[in-house]
Amino acid sequence: MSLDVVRIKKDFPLLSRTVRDGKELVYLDSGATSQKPYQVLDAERAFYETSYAAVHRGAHALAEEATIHYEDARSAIAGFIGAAPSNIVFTKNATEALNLCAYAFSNATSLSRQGAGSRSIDPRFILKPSDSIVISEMEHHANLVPWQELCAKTGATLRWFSLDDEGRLDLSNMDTLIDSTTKVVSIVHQSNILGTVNPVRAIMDRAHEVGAVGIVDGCQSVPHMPVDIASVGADLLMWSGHKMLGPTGIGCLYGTSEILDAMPPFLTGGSMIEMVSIETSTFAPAPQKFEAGTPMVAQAVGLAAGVRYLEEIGMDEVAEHEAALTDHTLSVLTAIPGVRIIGPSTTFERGSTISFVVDGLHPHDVGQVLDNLGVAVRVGHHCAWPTCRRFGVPATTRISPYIYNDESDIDRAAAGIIAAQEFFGVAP
Amino acid sequence: MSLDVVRIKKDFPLLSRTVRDGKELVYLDSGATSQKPYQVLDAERAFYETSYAAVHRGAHALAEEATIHYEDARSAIAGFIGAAPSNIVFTKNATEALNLCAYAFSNATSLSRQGAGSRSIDPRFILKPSDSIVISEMEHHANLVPWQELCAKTGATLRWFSLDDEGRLDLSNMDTLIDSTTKVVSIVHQSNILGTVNPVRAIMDRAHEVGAVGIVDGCQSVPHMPVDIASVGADLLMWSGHKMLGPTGIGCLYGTSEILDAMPPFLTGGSMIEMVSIETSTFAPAPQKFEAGTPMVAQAVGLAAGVRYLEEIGMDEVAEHEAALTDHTLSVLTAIPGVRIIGPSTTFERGSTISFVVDGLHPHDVGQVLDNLGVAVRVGHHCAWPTCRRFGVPATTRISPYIYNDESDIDRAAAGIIAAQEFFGVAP
Amino acid sequence: MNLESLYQEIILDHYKHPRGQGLLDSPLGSAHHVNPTCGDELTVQVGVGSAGGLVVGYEGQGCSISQASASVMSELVSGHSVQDAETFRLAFIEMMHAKGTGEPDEEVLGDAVAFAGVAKFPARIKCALLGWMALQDAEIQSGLLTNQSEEHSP
Amino acid sequence: MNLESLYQEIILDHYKHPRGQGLLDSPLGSAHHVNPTCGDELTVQVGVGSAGGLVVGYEGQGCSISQASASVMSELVSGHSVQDAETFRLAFIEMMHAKGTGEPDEEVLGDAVAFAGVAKFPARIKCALLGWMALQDAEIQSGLLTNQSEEHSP
Ligand SMILES: Cc1ncc(COP(=O)(O)O)c(C=O)c1O
Ligand SMILES: Cc1ncc(COP(=O)(O)O)c(C=O)c1O
Repeated sequence: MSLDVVRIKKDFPLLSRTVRDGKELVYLDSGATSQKPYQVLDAERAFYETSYAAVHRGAHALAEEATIHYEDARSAIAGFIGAAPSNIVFTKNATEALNLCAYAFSNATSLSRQGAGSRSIDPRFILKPSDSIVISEMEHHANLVPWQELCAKTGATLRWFSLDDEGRLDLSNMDTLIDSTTKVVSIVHQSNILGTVNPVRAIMDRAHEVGAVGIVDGCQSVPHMPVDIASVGADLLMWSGHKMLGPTGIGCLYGTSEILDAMPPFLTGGSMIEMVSIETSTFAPAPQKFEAGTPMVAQAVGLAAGVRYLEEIGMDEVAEHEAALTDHTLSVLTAIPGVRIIGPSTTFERGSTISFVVDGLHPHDVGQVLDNLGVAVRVGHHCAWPTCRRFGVPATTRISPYIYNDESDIDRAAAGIIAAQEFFGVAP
Repeated sequence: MSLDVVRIKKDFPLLSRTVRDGKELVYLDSGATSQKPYQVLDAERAFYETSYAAVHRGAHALAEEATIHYEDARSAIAGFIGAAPSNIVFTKNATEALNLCAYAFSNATSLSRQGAGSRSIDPRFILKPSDSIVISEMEHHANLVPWQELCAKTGATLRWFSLDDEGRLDLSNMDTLIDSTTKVVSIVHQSNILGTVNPVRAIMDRAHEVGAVGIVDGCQSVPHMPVDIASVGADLLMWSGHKMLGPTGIGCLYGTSEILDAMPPFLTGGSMIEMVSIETSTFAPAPQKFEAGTPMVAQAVGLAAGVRYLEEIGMDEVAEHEAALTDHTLSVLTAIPGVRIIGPSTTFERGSTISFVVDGLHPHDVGQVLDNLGVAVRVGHHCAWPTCRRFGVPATTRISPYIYNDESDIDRAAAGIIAAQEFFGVAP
Repeated sequence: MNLESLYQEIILDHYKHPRGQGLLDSPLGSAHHVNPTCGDELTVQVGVGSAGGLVVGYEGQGCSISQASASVMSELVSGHSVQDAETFRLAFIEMMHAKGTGEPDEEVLGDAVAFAGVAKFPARIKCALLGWMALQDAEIQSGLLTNQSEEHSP
Repeated sequence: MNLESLYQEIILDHYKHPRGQGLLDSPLGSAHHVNPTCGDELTVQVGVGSAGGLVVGYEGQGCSISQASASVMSELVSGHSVQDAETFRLAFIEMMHAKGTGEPDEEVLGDAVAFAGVAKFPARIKCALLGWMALQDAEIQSGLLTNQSEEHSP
């Protein structure tokens, strides 16, 4: 493995702690959220201690400094995916970013039904009952429930790509699924439960063929592989800071200038306006248009430090490291009798989040035995309940490593699974 | 003055820095955002370093600890205004909380127009073109633009209390302004530009008489005075963490159990659901219903430390300290020829944010001279543009002190104003 | 805190050999509950037997704790009055929130005291309560229990 | 960084004695710009004089920087061609983004070089640019300038 995991681990204060009466911690739940290196914590704290003030409003020295820090953070984060700063909107998490997208459609539809007055509403965002929205059966609830709500508000129909037994999208009917009625196609880049990496470029291209807005949920791709926004081909792409070494409370939305201009605002209030009278208002250009209220300034500064940390390692190296770990995990897991992988069984177009079930054991019980040995994994439906239903399981156990994990961590998880089988007397 | 400002100041690392070539910093912009004591920074950092994980989802030891920290923070913050933890929803800022309220109405209206299916939509949230929404002429844009947008989406009419020359609400027409057509009354507790403290109880009572939902914007009251939610009488009240020693990226929404149950969700996705299939979902009870996605966990922990810091001082003492500072500020400002206060001229029912204009000088220029002397104040329309229009000024200069300021800080600001008059040759 | 303190022998036994599983022919009330964090599902049904005591049926899927707890619940409650069932339920809830302190009343709870250790694992408390909460809803649905006596489960 | 580096004599002079203030009788194009942070407002109008050069009028309220900058702009641009005005505008924008480094071209900018110090006060850059941006819009509106040549102001 090319990463110096021992050295990297030293940057993460939490990873040196013990759990459950002195057991060394093995953290394999980075698909849910990552731990933070001191470089991120230091950057955030230094900002509060030296340059903190309200941004984009004040004219005093501190306010100027704070604004520079905030906008420099935006540039660094934009650069990470090859975007321009003005194409990045900060949200509180990826879920808010996905809702921002869905609300562009419901707001445009309501405004136009009411008669929008002098405001011009881009017709691409106005939905009719005959319109359709296309997602997939492997979406996180964050890329599912907002679209269900949008359909309930507008009468549009939700459609989805189904999955094959390996956990890959069935693309055979793409051209009928995405048709002239389709206004939005929103697809996860890498599944947070199956690990599948989807051919998003082809799907975005098809979306554009029919004039639909193309959205990619990058929550599990941006932290784990080099993502170049130009080659993804999405109009909108979002991800969360907390899964890529950053603080909680910050998410990022990339949008093309064209689409951000066309979208009506979502949250309204201070800092996103151009002119305000008590009767009516006009709005600032993006990204400001989408950043109402006091933003997550310190969190942006922290996330920028996280981005720099990852760039110093190199995203190619991160991806390579994870591919090697995935390979190792798949082989040790499949070597345990009674363990079944839910998701692709090879490293081909798959990431490092690996779900599995153990015959005769409920994931909660597997997780509990692992936890008792100091191994932190996630159990449950991983906010992808429809995916669980597709595979006929109520839940799975999920291992999701990151840059601070190595093969020995995986081996401890594997030993824990065997211990669970023994404890419950279900070893085949 | 009862507060030991010298001791308090030592807790705020930033306040010991200098600006503009070695000038001692006088920070008088707490109405925009407050500085942070090391107790808050320490609490947040310690959380990341020892107990960080995803909350409400994981079953491992770290996830349990993180969840306990998060929910303990909610309890501490709820207790600060005398509320129960389940009545507090965390948002990214107060602006999001106000939008959450406004979207309850637009979502309910869209869902019911579309035919809500099996979902029951509380009729209080369904708006018709004959309905009205009541605010005031002293609202922050965050409590104005979301209601303008709601009116544009539903056809409802926006009404407002006007202001007298002292900057107080004209309540003489309250019973006709708030009438049987009124569905929402949303009023600021303490104005962020005028400093006026409004008789919110009487206004909320009138709102309830006509069956309207009563909302109070507590952004400038909760950080500065004891606020007991029961005596405010609001159905919903929100404020921001960053103005009361807390981190950026967290706001709080209080709602009665009854109203939170009745409101449809706003952001949807993970952690706010009960059951999800690919076709339809049901939602968890509040507060979870309103907290989609990974929440601002570290920020909640930080804000709870801020709340404890303020409680140790005592909110009565904070209010008393600010009243004394207000008194002092009003007298030194009115003693300068050419200075005019915009807002109440006495401490009676007014807080410590004090706006003024200087004859012959634009606020930007006043602020620049003050900044050059190390004094940080806010200049502009303070996101209350209609209020500025009401007083016939494009902008004001605003002094807004907090617990770490004393009379000498005010005196330095006053000296700066005189210096500005001299620099521009406009001293009367 | 070790595994055995959570997974008592009695719990594992009820998990492997659940008592009283199955639905009723003509229930008076029925409730379907889920644990939204893990997707566990449980249906609990109630009726009144010839001797006037409660009859309880259940069916579902879930982890050892939720399955065993439903089994113990059905065994404990069956044949008892609605009032007794309330006493058991409240005692069980109290035990769950005791954070492992306090001595649960074996007189009242019988086999259910085996779940005392669950209180030390916050993420599992919901699992242990699933059957009890569904029981309450089924009783309310049947009209045997009125809504007033509903307890708030945090 | 001192006050004088921002408020050059020339700036204060233009602020107190603005040149060419007032609106045109029959403008070819007109643009109203605001600075959303402070509420400053400015209307700039353009026309073409008998000699073929630009005629500029303006009216508004604002701080010393925005008012003086509009005054200097009108003086500099009036009587010149649209192409010349573009040269001035681009040079002015470049100076604003130079963060106080680089030597502004006095040949081109004349009195406007006095605004070089503004570049060191990011919050005031918008004030100094207000008139220039409104000029550009007024020119586009009048058809004298085509949209393509529009420059993005960060
Ligand atoms: C009265 C009032 N309401 C609302 C807000 C908006 O708060 P935030 O920017 O934290 O969302 C503020 C502060 O800017 C305020 O002072
Ligand atoms: C694929 C995917 N989409 C969306 C989300 C939602 O992210 P967040 O909870 O940070 O809003 C997650 C993570 O939980 C995810 O893995």
